[in-house]
Amino acid sequence: MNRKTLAYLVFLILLAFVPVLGIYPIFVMKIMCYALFACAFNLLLGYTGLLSFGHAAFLGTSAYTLGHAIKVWGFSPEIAMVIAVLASGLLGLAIGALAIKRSGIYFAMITLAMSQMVFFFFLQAKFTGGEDGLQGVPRGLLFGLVDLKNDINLYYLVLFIFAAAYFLIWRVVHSPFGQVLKALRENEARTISLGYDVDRFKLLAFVLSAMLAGLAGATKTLVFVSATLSDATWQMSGLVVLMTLVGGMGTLVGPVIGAFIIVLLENKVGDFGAALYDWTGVEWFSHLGESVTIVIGLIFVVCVLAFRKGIVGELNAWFERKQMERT
Amino acid sequence: MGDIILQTQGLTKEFRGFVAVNDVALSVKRGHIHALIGPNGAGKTTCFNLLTKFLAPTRGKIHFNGVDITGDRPAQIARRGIIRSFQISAVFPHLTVLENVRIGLQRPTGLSFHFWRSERCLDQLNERARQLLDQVDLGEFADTITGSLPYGRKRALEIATTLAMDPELMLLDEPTQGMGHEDVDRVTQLIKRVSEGRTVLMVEHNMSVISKIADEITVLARGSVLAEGDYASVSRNPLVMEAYMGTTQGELEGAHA
Amino acid sequence: MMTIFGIPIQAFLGQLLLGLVNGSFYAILSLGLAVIFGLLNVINFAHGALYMLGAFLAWMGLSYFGLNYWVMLAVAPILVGLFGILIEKFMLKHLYKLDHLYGLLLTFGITLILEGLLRSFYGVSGLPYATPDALRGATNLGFMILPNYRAWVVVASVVVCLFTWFIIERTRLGALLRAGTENPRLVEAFGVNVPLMITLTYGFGVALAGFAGVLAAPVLQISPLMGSNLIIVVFAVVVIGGMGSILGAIVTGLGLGIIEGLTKVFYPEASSTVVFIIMAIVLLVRPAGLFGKEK
Amino acid sequence: MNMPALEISGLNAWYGESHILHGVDLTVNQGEVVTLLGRNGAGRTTTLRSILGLTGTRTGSIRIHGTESIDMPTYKVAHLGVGYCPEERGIFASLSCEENLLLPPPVGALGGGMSLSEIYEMFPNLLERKHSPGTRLSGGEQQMLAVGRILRTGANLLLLDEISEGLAPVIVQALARMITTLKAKGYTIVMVEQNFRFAAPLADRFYVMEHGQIVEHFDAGELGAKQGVLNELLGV
Amino acid sequence: AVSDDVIRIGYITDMSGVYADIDGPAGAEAIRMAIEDAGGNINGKKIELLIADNQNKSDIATARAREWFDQKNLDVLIGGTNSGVNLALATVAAEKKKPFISIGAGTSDLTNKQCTPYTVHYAYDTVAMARGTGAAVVNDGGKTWFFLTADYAFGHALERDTTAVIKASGGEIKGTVKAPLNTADFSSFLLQAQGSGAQILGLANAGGDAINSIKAADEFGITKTMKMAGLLLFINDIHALGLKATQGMYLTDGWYWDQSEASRDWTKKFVARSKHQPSMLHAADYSSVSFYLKGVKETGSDDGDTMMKWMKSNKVNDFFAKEGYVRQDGRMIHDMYLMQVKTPAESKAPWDYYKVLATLPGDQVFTKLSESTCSLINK
Ligand SMILES: Nc1ncnc2c1ncn2[C@@H]1O[C@H](COP(=O)(O)OP(=O)(O)OP(=O)(O)O)[C@@H](O)[C@H]1O
Ligand SMILES: Nc1ncnc2c1ncn2[C@@H]1O[C@H](COP(=O)(O)OP(=O)(O)OP(=O)(O)O)[C@@H](O)[C@H]1O
Ligand SMILES: [Mg+2]
Ligand SMILES: [Mg+2]
Repeated sequence: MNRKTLAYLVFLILLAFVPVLGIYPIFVMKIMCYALFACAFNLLLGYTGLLSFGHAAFLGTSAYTLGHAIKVWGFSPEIAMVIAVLASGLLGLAIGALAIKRSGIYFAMITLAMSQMVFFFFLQAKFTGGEDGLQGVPRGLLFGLVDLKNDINLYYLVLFIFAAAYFLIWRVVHSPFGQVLKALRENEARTISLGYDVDRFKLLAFVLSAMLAGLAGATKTLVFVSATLSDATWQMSGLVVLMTLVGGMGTLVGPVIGAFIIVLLENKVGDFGAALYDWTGVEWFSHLGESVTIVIGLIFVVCVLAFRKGIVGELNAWFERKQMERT
Repeated sequence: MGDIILQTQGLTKEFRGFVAVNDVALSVKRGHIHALIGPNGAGKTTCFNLLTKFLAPTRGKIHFNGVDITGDRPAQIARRGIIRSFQISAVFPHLTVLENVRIGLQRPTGLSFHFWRSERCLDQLNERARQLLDQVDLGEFADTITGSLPYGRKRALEIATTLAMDPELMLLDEPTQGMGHEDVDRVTQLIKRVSEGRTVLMVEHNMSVISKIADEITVLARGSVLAEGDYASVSRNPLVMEAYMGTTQGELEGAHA
Repeated sequence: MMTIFGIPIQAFLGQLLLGLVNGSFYAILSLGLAVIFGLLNVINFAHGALYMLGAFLAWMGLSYFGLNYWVMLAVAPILVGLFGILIEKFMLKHLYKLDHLYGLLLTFGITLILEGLLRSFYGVSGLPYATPDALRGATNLGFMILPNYRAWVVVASVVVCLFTWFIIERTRLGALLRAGTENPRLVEAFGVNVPLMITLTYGFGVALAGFAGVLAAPVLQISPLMGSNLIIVVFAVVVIGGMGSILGAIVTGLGLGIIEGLTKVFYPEASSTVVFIIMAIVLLVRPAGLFGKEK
Repeated sequence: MNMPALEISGLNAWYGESHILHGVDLTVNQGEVVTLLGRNGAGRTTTLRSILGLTGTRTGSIRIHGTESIDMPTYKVAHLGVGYCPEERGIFASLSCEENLLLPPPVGALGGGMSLSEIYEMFPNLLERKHSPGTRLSGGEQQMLAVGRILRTGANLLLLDEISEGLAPVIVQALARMITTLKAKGYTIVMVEQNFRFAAPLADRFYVMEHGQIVEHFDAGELGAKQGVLNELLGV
Repeated sequence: AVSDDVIRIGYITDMSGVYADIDGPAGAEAIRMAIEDAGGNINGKKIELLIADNQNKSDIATARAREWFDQKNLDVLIGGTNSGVNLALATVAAEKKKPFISIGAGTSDLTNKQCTPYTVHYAYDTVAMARGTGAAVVNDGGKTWFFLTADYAFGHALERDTTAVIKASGGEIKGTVKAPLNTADFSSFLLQAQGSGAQILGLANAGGDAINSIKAADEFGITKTMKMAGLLLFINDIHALGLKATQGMYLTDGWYWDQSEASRDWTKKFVARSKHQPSMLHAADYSSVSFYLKGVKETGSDDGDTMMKWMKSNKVNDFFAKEGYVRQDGRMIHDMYLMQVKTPAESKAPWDYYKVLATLPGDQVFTKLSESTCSLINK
């Protein structure tokens, strides 16, 4: 336990030094946004056992809301941030209320369908600019003082948001509420028989997850000064499932690692391909860059078939086995 | 009427036309240990599922303390003080034994929606939890992960968790099923002990258990009530012997003569 | 001239008929999903991709081997079915013990791979597929000019749906299937090779998707993305119908096709979302779906 | 033909975590009728189910006509010539009475099996209700259906779980006659029975179970001698 | 002076998605061609090309662009397809004060609302496409129109711009129906179009939607009673649909491989190396990069402002554009062409698809400076 907190601190300090170390801050910020998104999703899948296949809806909603709030309504970033998160929270409430009427696969299908509906809304709505998206969102001054146009300032804001949200999720998981969620995931019938109105717990978890996903979306918009449809597509919903799966669902760090890997893959798969091509000489690899979806699909299949615990999960299992051997 | 805690009228459940529970009129006296027996597939578990609203009855009414609870949702039933255990052990395997019981204790505290609080605020419940665990002699296992407990212990833990809700009426589905002798005896004693000041309705196959602790017995067969009464009368009822114990003294002789 | 809701009755009938055409596709696809779900408890996300694969096979058959529409109408579903059997035998099989969600995730991954592959070979602007000569031209129904091919689509799919319904509700094989959905262990105890039965069922279910694909080839541009747009709507259809009866899947499919068609007339902007809206309403009033069985 | 039809040794079986059978040993010779007695929950049904691999994990040895079947998938076991009539009858709701009857495929080890007409002859009620959904039948009719449908398959080792339960005396007598005929035809039969009066005259040998073990074992002849034990084990 | 002695060209486009065919990998090939034809280096300064797939996601594209500018000190950015991505890239380039040449984007916002001093919009835009077709078709006798519009910003823009010129040139709009993106079956909309009794069916949509609607139109024999006008169609779309379905259709294009001797020569070379028939975008990729490199040669510098100044004060003269010039607002003005799709009979060779009906003078088809909403214009 104590070692864990220490590890977290070290990691945090490392992140704090990123700009100094000359690592490319925008890239790290992007990873943090997706990591937050994945963590939010994992709160639902990993700790409540609900597979939402429509989380992109929340990412998109807050992304657009923030953009609109700053660009059109002229709010300052922090206020816009709050508005955006609330927006996705409300959407979460609506979709959640519908979806939790069914469980398991149906839940997944319903969330998927609802998010598709949201997608079409964004596509047709005037303020989103359709396929052009919402462009050139000014980052503005945080609390009227800190100029976010400066990547470094923005970086520390994002880092703070990420750390805070991560802490919140940790807190939720280790709270009385989190206890009930755990129980609910392990044995729903028993939890009901102990007098818990599980639907209300599921809904709250859903809304929390939606708001955190929203936070990720809003932050992302600040970083890339634009909100586009791709944030709201079902492919994006699938991507976040994958991030969580790869990293290890039901673990706190898992989604972060998963996000890191997938984002890296998305940006660099071409380079990987080239490298593989040089190394193996297999012609196909050189086109890898043009077939990200195939790679993602493959990872999906492999994870589901052979690697369900995900990286962190497998590591934990491995350590436990080591423990066993020692004792 | 005051001493009847649970009463059902014409309780019926059909699955796609197949009648699992058929026009059952059950009345459980306050403070009794009431046993529900019957062959496999007689409808005992289904009855439990109806009483706790895990299944919606096709027909019939359920009264608890004179109140009609037929329309309640499962969670409401539980909050009224009707808590059940399951035929196939129902614990939370990845939680520690202590946490299992705490889930039970936690609900009335109203902390359950506080996602911003540390779970340490639940430590106040530990003392009570340990008491309950001691009651079922699980004290020394408090901090082990439940999944690794032997089966018998799990059933005991289940009872402890049920007790944590301080139920007025406990429904136990085959608490001794799949246990070795010594476990059976321990659990039997346990039920006897915890039944003080409560009412217990239990499904049980093991006659020795029933004969030891049941005040009242209802025999189900093919979904309908076959007989009711205390152990002595029920076990002497020829109908019951026919359907359940299989045969009666007299006929045993007849058979080989 | 007589009118309904402000549009001439002729046009109205025409639109109904067109809705029916799209409904036929929904029907076949949701039927396939229902059959698979019944026995495997898997929601087959790859259904859309396999529908797309069917269309592509039709095209390949024609352009590489000169096999005409009618041949491929028979061959493509078989190939898709075989492909499905491989998927079941080598992948899905290992997931039954686990949470059903993994089945969904696996088939999702397969979808991405299939789309990606076809995309990297054939691009995305899509390929044209000529209407078979026998079905060229159009018939004047008085109230509209209906291309013969569209008529054929309705006929073909209704026939296939009824055929499937007949197989499942009226034959011994179907009896085994229904029994299997109720109590697989007991059926196995009678000496029926249930695992094999499951494999074949999946094969058949996806073959239906393949068939729908071939049917769609002349109507739509054959493109790697044609499946993924459709499948989500079909999911909504399934939620609305509820995984209850075979007939339920068919009726819901056709019905929603028609509703969608009418939306295209009265409020086109909503035609892509109307199905989802209906889904929301149904969930509110009848969570188990219109034909749903479970409590 | 002197090889036992069924030979179980050291059989353990679990349902999930609950350990139900603790080392069951029993042997049934060709053409014998053997009855399993025991209190409720003693583990007799579980014994039959585990022969077909319908329980959770199982260990030990089960030889059917000499073939070791402990590791076989369920559907293969059936094809060794086993017919199973489950306690809960397992009538399929979505199938009509006749469909239910025709459902099990032939596993003809002994070849043939009864024809549909023979079966209707034995259970006239089924003929009348043949088109109504399986579970709309009365308990008794369902029981007949459950027995009838395995007679068609030509299985020659029948596992019957409480077939007499809930049936009117006339039917029970019919069943008794049926079992005698089957026995004459050379079928091997394992019955789980509560109804001692029904079982006693039919069985060649008896096994008594208690808490998942065989605690007693005797021939029809010793019935009188063993009476005391029986009263104590089964009785009140 | 040339920064760090290398001239770095970055090219970000959709390599694998819906637009991969009209630009994509072949576009990269076109740029390489331009670099080689420039000799691979300029006065000994090496020319380097960086390529990235935008996966149609702005965040991926901008992240890549920023990285290139910040770390690989990129000198010029070429934007391939996807308007959204291009708008995002324009802001990045402006922030870094480097030229951004947008090729594949249709949106006219690049040179209006969201114009920057560093953007050059090189090949075409929706306004030009719309006006070209609209005006020409009306003059050709197509007076009454019915619009089938993709129900999002892009479609609305196309419809709006076309409607304007149609009205201006004395045509009338009989009606319009808005179809959601990715509608699979357009038949119902087409029946409505037919019901309207208009002469011309204006397709204010693109890609898969355009293709599927044309296909259905052919199937329902709409083409017997109405002529179709595609407002944003590329030659690849025509190829995908085949001439049977598209014959007689009007559309506007910025370049056609068979329009001149020079074009034919270039096409031969291009097809030889890329195994891909060129669209207007491929030609523009080549032309724009050549134009830029010419500038570097003349100024001997790859400094952003120097190059912007040069590009805005010199003319483009090659097989792609005659007397083309880059306007204050960044719009590259060049002639466009009204095409009509040949009948299968008329088509002699593969990809012999178009009859060039008219040349549309650049200063008329593109947004006029007077109408432009770009802040850079000193009115
Ligand atoms: N969900 C269901 N659908 C259909 N039939 C059911 C369902 N649940 C139970 N049954 C049937 O109802 C009858 C009664 O089942 P139940 O579980 O109540 O028996 P039981 O008395 O608890 O038997 P056991 O002692 O083995 O637990 C059985 O025949 C069973 O097959
Ligand atoms: N599906 C199941 N899961 C868990 N335990 C079970 C299950 N079915 C039966 N049991 C338990 O296994 C034990 C033996 O059951 P079994 O059905 O073999 O008893 P039996 O000898 O057939 O008696 P009867 O059939 O008369 O009830 C009982 O304690 C019963 O509760
Ligand atoms: Mg039970
Ligand atoms: Mg039994």
